[in-house]
Amino acid sequence: MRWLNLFIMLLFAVLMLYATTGLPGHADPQAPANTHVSPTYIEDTIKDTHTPNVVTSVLADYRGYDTLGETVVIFTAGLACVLILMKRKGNDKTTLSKHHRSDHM
Amino acid sequence: MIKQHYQSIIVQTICSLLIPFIQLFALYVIFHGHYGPGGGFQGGVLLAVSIILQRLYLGIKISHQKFSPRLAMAFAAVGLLIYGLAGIIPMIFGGSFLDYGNLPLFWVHDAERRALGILIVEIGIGLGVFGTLVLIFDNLVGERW
Amino acid sequence: MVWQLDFWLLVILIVTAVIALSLKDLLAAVAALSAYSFFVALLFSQMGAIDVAFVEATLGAGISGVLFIVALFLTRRRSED
Amino acid sequence: MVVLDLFVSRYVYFMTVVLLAIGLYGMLGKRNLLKKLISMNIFQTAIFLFFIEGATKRGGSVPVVDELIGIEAAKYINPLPHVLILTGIVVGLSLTGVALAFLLVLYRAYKTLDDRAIMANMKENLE
Repeated sequence: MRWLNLFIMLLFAVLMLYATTGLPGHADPQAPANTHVSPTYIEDTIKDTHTPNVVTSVLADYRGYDTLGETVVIFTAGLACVLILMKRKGNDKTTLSKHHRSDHM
Repeated sequence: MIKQHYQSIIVQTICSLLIPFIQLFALYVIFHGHYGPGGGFQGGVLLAVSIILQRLYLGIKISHQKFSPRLAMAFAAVGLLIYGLAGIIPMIFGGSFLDYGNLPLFWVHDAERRALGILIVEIGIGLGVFGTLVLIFDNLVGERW
Repeated sequence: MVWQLDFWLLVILIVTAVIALSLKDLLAAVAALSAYSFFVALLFSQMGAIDVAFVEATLGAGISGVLFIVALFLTRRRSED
Repeated sequence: MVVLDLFVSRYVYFMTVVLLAIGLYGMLGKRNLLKKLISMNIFQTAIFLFFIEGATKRGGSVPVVDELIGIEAAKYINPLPHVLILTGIVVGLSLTGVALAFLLVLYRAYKTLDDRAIMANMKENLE
């Protein structure tokens, strides 16, 4: 079993090393990822949004729909944590009882 | 696990002095996200760090009286609601979804209106992340609330 | 963009990852994981991604370690492998 | 000489592949569930490193537009992978929280974190 794991790891590493030879080099300005849409973002951010930090303007304005889905995902993760761990002490008095309420800051 | 006070006067004093500064820095990070590194995610995480530090040095029982986990859940939901409203209100005023140029702030310039929309959205993200992280910590500790 | 700094930070990353996986004491493994996250944040800021470095330094090296240690105190500290 | 040239232009990718392999080995080979979670974090961080490495530019500055540098796109680093990774890190932490919650539930049910012991216990309960 241990040798099988090592073999899978080595196979994965060799495949990935072979794949890296087709990638663009270190810090190449003409790489396809650097020439597609990001020059538009950098050059238009002052004119469109008055926001010098390009990461913030892309995060909240140009790609705000993406971030909305992201916020929904982390809120769902918090709710899932509540629903998983509230279940174990539900037999005696219920955890959402009213007389235990103490939420004044 | 963490039920009583941490029995050291030095740790208590330093932590209670440190928490307001962490919260102030978190607010600075949220509101200064337009001009430097920062934004909603980082500021929300720093707010959550301040509450978790309070939970650690003050004990869970007393800290739950100061900041209840139910309040944290309300913060997370309100943050998500702020984000959703910042998306829906421009639709009412004739734009598309999440188009901050159509927010009803008629006295400012168009691009400045977009900057304000970004600020509103960052506040929503910060509250959401803050509430969610405090909620995960409270449920992992497993104290009844 | 000093490439020597890049290279040695990556070497430290690999060493820290191997340490975090090979320790039998899980609390020490979590501490090694926090150190790993901090070096990743250093590498991000060295590559120019300051926002990502900020969020990695607060989340990965801060809250992630706290959550792991809370789960560790409620379960068992020793590991067999 | 060709090999040295390849190494100099792609060493970050090579190291990232080594980190990915370490994380994959931990996820498959380690038997403790918390160790599996730690190696999942290592795997995830290696993917983030790959993305950030793809965003760098020679002679590029930090992506905050400054008056002294100008607004040419060639003088700033590509900001788009930063945004994707920024959201990815936060999702990764919430994923870790949910995984730790499942782990606590498993420990309360079986009193161990070893995956083979859990599997054997499950088989006994089935029969």
